[in-house]
Amino acid sequence: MLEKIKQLREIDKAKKIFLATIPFIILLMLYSLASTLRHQDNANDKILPSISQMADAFYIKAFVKDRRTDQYILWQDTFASLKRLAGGIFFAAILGIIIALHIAMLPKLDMLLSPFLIFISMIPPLAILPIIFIAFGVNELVKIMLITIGIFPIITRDLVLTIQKMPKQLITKAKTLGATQAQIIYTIILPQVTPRLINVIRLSLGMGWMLLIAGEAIASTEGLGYRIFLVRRYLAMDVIIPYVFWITLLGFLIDKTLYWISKNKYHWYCKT
Amino acid sequence: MLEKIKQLREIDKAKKIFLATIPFIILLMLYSLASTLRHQDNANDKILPSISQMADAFYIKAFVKDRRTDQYILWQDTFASLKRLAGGIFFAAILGIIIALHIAMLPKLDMLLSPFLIFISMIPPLAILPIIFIAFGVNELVKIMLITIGIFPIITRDLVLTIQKMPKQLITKAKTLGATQAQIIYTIILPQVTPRLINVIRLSLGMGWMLLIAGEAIASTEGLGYRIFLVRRYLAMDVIIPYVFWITLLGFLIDKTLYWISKNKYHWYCKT
Amino acid sequence: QKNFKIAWSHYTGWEPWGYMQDSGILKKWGKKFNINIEAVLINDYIESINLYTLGKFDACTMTNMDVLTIPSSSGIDSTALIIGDFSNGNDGIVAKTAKNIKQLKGKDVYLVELSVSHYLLTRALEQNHMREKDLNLINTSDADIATVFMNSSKNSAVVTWNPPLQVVKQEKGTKLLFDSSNIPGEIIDLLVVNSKTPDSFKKAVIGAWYETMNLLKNSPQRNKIVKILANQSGTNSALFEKQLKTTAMFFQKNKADAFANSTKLKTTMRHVRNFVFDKGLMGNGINSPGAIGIMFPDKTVLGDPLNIKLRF
Amino acid sequence: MKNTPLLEVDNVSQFYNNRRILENINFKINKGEFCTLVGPSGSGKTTLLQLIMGEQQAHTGNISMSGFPVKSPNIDRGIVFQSYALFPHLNVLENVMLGLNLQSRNNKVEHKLLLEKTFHYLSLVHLKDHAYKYPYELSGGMQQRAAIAQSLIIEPKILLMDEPFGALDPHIRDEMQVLILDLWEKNEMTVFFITHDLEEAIYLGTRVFVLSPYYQQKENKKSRNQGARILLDKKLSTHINSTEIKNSPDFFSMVSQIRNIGFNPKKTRLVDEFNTLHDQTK
Amino acid sequence: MKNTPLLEVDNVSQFYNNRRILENINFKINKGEFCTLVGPSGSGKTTLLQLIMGEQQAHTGNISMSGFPVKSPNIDRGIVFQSYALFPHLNVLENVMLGLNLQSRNNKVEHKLLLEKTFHYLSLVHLKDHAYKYPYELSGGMQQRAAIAQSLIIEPKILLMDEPFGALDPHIRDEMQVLILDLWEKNEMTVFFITHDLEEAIYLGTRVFVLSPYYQQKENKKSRNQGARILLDKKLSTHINSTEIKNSPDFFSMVSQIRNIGFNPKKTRLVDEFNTLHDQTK
Ligand SMILES: Nc1ncnc2c1ncn2[C@@H]1O[C@H](COP(=O)(O)OP(=O)(O)OP(=O)(O)O)[C@@H](O)[C@H]1O
Ligand SMILES: Nc1ncnc2c1ncn2[C@@H]1O[C@H](COP(=O)(O)OP(=O)(O)OP(=O)(O)O)[C@@H](O)[C@H]1O
Ligand SMILES: [Mg+2]
Ligand SMILES: [Mg+2]
Repeated sequence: MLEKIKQLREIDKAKKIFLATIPFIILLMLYSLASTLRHQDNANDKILPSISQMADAFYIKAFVKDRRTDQYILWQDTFASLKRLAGGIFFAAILGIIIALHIAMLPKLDMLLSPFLIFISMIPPLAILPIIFIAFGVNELVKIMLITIGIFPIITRDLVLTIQKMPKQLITKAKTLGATQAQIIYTIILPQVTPRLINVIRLSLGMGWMLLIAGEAIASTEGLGYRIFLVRRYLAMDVIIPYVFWITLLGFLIDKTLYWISKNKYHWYCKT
Repeated sequence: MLEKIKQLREIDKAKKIFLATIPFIILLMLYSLASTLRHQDNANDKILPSISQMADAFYIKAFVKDRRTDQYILWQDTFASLKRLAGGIFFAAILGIIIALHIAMLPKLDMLLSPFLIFISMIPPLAILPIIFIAFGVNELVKIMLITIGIFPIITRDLVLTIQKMPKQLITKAKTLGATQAQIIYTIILPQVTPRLINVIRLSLGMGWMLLIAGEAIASTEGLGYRIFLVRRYLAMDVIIPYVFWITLLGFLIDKTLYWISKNKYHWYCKT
Repeated sequence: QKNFKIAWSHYTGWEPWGYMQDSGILKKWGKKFNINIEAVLINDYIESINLYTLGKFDACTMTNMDVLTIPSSSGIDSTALIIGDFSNGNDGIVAKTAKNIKQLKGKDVYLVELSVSHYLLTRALEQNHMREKDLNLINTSDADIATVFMNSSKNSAVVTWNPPLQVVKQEKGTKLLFDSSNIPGEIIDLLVVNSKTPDSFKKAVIGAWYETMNLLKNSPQRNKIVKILANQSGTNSALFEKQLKTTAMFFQKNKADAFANSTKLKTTMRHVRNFVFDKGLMGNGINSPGAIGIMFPDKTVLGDPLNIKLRF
Repeated sequence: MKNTPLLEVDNVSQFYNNRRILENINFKINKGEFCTLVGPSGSGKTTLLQLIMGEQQAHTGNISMSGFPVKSPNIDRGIVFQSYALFPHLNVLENVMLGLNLQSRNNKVEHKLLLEKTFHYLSLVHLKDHAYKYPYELSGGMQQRAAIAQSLIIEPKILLMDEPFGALDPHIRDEMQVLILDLWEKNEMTVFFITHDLEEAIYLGTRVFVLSPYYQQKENKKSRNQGARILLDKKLSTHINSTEIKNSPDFFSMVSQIRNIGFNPKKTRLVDEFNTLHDQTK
Repeated sequence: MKNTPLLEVDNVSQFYNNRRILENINFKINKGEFCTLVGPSGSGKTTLLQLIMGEQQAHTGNISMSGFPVKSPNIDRGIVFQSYALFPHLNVLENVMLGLNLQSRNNKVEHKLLLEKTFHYLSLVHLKDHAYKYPYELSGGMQQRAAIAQSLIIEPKILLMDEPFGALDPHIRDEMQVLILDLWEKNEMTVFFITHDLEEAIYLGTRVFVLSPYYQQKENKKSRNQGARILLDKKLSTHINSTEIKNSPDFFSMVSQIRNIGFNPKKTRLVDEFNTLHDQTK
C-alpha cells in the first residue's frame, strides 16, 4: 500500500517532466519556423540562424581549441563568468542578510538606513560607472561589485519585509527564554529567513546574469558576456543564441539546485 | 491622554526624518570632499564636478529652453521615461499576476509553465536584442517590452511563492462556502496577494529603471537614459550625476507612494 | 614610476595592441627601458577613455575628436603619441532607400550621437549644403546599431563604423552614400598618452608599435598575425583584411610624422574642434572653440596657448 | 435512496511519513445525525476531518457522500477549523457574508436581504459591534465566533466542526451550543463535531465516537505502528435545551466510561471487545 | 524588600484606535501567588498579558516588576501564548531545549544533562515519542503541550499563561493541571493564568480575577466607550491535588457567582459595588 503511494508519485513525476517539456518544444518549433522563413527570404540572414548553424558555431566554441589562447573558449568563458556571478551573489547575500537582520531588529538603525537603502536600490549602476571605477578600480572586483551593488538592495529589502512579517510572538518568546539580542538575530531570525534568502537569490539570479553580462561588456577579456559583446558587433547570432541558451541553462540549473536545497534542508519552510 | 499618544507619534516622526537624513548628509559630505580634492589636483576635472557645477548644469536642463528642440529638456526626458517605465511595469504586473494566479491554482498549468518561466527569467534580455527587435520592432513598444520582459518573471515567480505559502485552509474554506474556481482566484487569492504585488513592484523598481535606461540607450531621441548616454560621450558628469540623482529621487517617491497605498489600503497585510 | 598601463578597445586599427601584449613585444620594449608596460582591453570605448581620464591608465587609444571632448576638456594634458591610421572608408553612411545624401531629408538616421559618426555626418551634410535639422537623428548604442538599423523602418539610414558597417553594407538593398574616404585624413585613430609620463615610456611604446607595424606590413608572419588579430576581434581573416583595406595604416614612423607635420592636420583639427564646441562637448561654461590649446609638432598652437591640453 | 447513508467512511487508513495515524476507520452517518468525535490529543481527529473534507486523499479505503466518492471540498460540507482561518483581507461582516455573496446574483434588493441575514448571525455570535473589524483586530474567541457564523450562515447539508468552541468563555459557549442545536433541528442539518470536552460531546450529540490509539490488537501487546481506531460508537438520547442533564448521574458515568476507553494510555482494551460495542446505527 | 509586590499594575488603561479596551486596571501580585484571570471573550485578557509582558506599552498607568518598570520581554517572565507560537525551524526537542541552550556554555557534559532534563519534560507532556517532529507535523494539542514544556523548563520567576490548556483533551488537561501546581509549589513560582474555564480558574488559583466590560459607571447607564475593569479579585483557599473539590457545592456557587458578575452582558453591576468586593491581598 505504501508501494502504491510511491508508484503514484513516480507517475506524477513522469507527467511533470512531460508537461514541462511542451513549452520548450513549442518554442523550438516556432524558432525553426521563423528561421526557415527568413532564410527563404534571404539565404544569408544572420539574425535567426538555423539550428544546425548554431550547433556548428557552438561546437567550435565548446570543443575546438582556440588558436590564440590554446583553450576551449566556452569552458574558459563559463568558468570566468560563473566565478564572477558566484562572487557577486555571495557578497550580495552576505551583505543583504547582515543589513536586513540588523535593520529589522534595531528600530533606530531601521530609521537611519531604510530610506537610504531604498534610494540606493534605485540607482542604475551602469549609469555611474566612472564613480564605481573610482571606488573599486578596474579589475575583477568591479565586475563582482556591479552584481553585488545591483542585487543586494533587493535582497536586503525583501528580507526586511520577511522579517517584519514574522509573528512578533516568536521574538517575545525568545526573549522570555533568555535570548540576548545577538542570539535572537543569529539563532532565531537568521535560520528562519535562510530559506527565504535562498528564494530571493533564485529570483534575482536573472538580474545577476544581466549585470554580469553588462559588466563583462565593459571591461574584460573572457567570460560569456564578453564573448557575446565581441561577436555582437558582427551580429553573429549563431554564437549569441547558443551562448544565451547556455547562460539560461546554467541559470536554470543553479535555480533548481537552490530549490532542492531549500526543499530538503528547510522542509519546514514550505509547510508554514 | 490620546493627545499624548499623538504627541509621541509626532516626536517619533521627527526623529525618523532626522535619522533618515544622516546617511544622505554623510554621502554629500564625502562627495564634496572627494570632488574638492580632485579639483585641487586638476581644476578642470570632469569626473567629480562640484555641487555648484552640477546645480548649474541641472538648472540649464530643467529651466532653460533647449535651442534645438525648444523644450525644457529635463521635463521632456522625465515625461518620456516615466511613460515607458509605467507602461513596462504595468504590463509586467498584469502579466505577472495573471500567470501567477493561474499557475498557483491549476497544478497542471504549474507543471506546464513553471520550468519554462524559470528558464525565461534567466534570459538576459539585452543579449538577445535582435530577436526582441524582430518581435516588437524598433519603437516605443520595444523599450516598454524590455522592462516587461525583465520584470514579469520576477513578479510572477514571487507571487507564485506567496500564493503557495498561503494557508490551504483558506482555499478549503472558500470552496465550502461555494466559491467556484474563478471566484477563488479573483475574490479570494487576488485581493490577498495584491499587497505583495505592490511590494514586489517596489523591489523591482530598481531593475525597471536599469532596463529603461538600457533600452533608451539603444535607440531613442529623448528620455533620461538617452540623455545620460548622450552626454556620456563627453563625460559630462555634471549632467549625469544630477540626472541619476533625479532618477533615484523619482524612484524613491514612487516607492514611497506605493508603500503609502499598501499601508493604508491594505492595512491588514502588515498585521498578519 | 615603473609600471605603465595602456587601455585599448576593439577597433581595426587598434587590434595590434592586443597582439603586442600577448606576443610579448610590449614587455620586451619595456625591459629595454627598464619599465613594465601592460596593454589592457576595455571593451567599452567610452569607458576606456573615461578610465584614462580618471588616471587609471597612462595611455589610451582614441580618435582625434574624442581626445578633445573627454581628456583634454577634463584638463588632462595629452599627447597624441602614435598616429596609427586614419579612417579611409571605415566609417560610412548607409541607407535603405535613399540614393544620395540629399535624399536623406526628413528620414530617420541612426547613429551614435556626438561620436565620429556624427562628425562624418556633419561633414557630409556640409558638402551637400544641408543641416542636421533636415534629418531625424536617433541616438543608438554602438553595440546594437546594426540590428537596430536592420529592424528599423524602410526609409532609414545609419552612420556607423566597422565592423557594424560591414554588416549593414551586406544587407540586401542597402547603399553606401558617403564614407570617410570622402574626407580622407579627418578621422584619425591615435594612441594618446598622458603628457606627464616619462620619455622612457613614450619611447618604449613607439618602439614596440613600429616593430609590430613592420611585422604587419610585409613579413613572412603577416598572415599569421592577421589571423590572430581577426580572431581576437571576433571575426575571420577575410573580413578583417577587408577592414584593413579601409583603414589607412601608417606602417612607418616617418609617414606618420609627415602626416602630423602637414597643414592638413591643422585644418582638420580646426574642423573638429569647431564641431566639438558647436555641440557643447567641451563642457558647460566654455564659450569659445579656442578654450583648449592644441599644439602641433612645429610648436604652433591652435586655441589658447596658456591651456594646451593636446599635443601632436 | 433512503438507504444510502449521507456519509460513509469505509475502511480508511492514513499515514504520515510511513507512520500509521488512522487504521481501518469504518462508520456511516445518516442524514440528521449529530455525531460528536472525541479522542486524545494527536489521535488523528483533525486528520479524519481533512479526509472527510477532501483536503487530503485517504491512502486506503473510501469515503463517500450520498454514495459518491468525496473529491475536493465543496459547498455540501461546511467547516469550522480548529485554527480559525478567517480571510485576513475581509472584515468580520465581509467574512461572514462571504458565502452568501459568492452565490448571490448581485442585485440591490437581494444584497439588502443578505446584509440583514448577516447582521442577524453577527448578533447571534455577539459580534454586531465588531462588524467592521478585521481579523487581526479580534481576540482569539472573537475570531472563533466569526468563523462559526461564517459557516453556519450558508446552512450546509453537513457541517464539520473541529473544536469550534475551544476558545470561548462559558457564557458564550452555552449560547453557541444552544444555537447549533437550534439550527441543526430547524434546518435538518447533519453535524460532525470534534471536541475535547467530553461533557459537550455527550450533551450535544445524538451519537458519540471515541477515536483513540490506546487499544490492543488481539491478545498481543500494543503494536509499534498502530493507528487510532474508533473504540466506541454509541447512540445517545437527544436532550435539546435541557442543560440540567449535565448534572445527572447517567451523564457522569458516561463521561468516565469514555475517559476509560479512549484516554488512558495505561488501560488498553482489546479490539475484539470493542467490536461488540460498536452500535449498529443503520 | 518584602513589601514590594512582585508585579504591580497601577491604573493602567489601553486603547486600540481610540477605542478603550482596558480601564483603570489596578492590582498587585506577591511572590508565590497563583492568580487566575477569567473574563468574557474579547474583554482584554490577552491585551493585559501583553502589557505585563512588555510587548505593548500601556497608554496610561504603570506596570512594574519588583519595583522596576516593565520594559521589553525578558527571562524573568515566562510565557505560554494563546496561539502556541513554536519556532517553525526547530523540532520539538530543539524547541523545548531552546531556553536551556540559549544559556548554556556549550560543553559536552552540560549538553548531556540538558538533554536529559529536556526529555524529562517531554515525557511530562507526553511528547517523548514526537521529539523529532517539527511543529507543522503536530496536532493542535501537541503544539500546545510543546509550548507548555518550552516555557516550564526554564523555571521562570513569574509564568504568564494565556489559555494554555484550551486545546487539550481532559486526561492530559488533568495531568497538566497537576504538573503546573507541582512546579509552582516546588519552584516557588508566581503564576498568572488566563483561562476561559471557570472551574479551572477556581481549582488552580490562590486568587481569581474577573476582567469584564459589563458594569455601570455610577448610577448612569453603561457608557459608550468604557473599557474592561477588574470586577472581582478574590482570594481562594489552595487545594492541590484534590480533584474532588470540583464537586463541592462551594465550588459550584463560586462558579455561578463569577458567571453572574463577569459574563452576563444583561446583568451589569455598579462599579461602586464592585470596589467593596476588591479583596485587599497585601
Ligand atoms: N503534516 C503532518 N506531517 C506529519 N505528521 C502529521 C502531520 N499532521 C499531523 N501529523 C501527525 O498526525 C497525528 C494526528 O494529528 P491530528 O492533527 O489529526 O490530531 P488531533 O486528533 O486533531 O489532535 P488535537 O486534538 O491535538 O487537535 C499526530 O501525531 C501528528 O503528529
Ligand atoms: N491589534 C488590534 N487592533 C485593534 N483592536 C484589537 C487588536 N487586538 C485586540 N483588539 C481588540 O481588543 C479587545 C480585547 O482583545 P483581547 O485579545 O485582549 O481579548 P481577550 O480577553 O484575550 O479575548 P479571548 O478570550 O477571546 O482571547 C477586543 O475587542 C479586540 O477586538
Ligand atoms: Mg486537531
Ligand atoms: Mg485572548
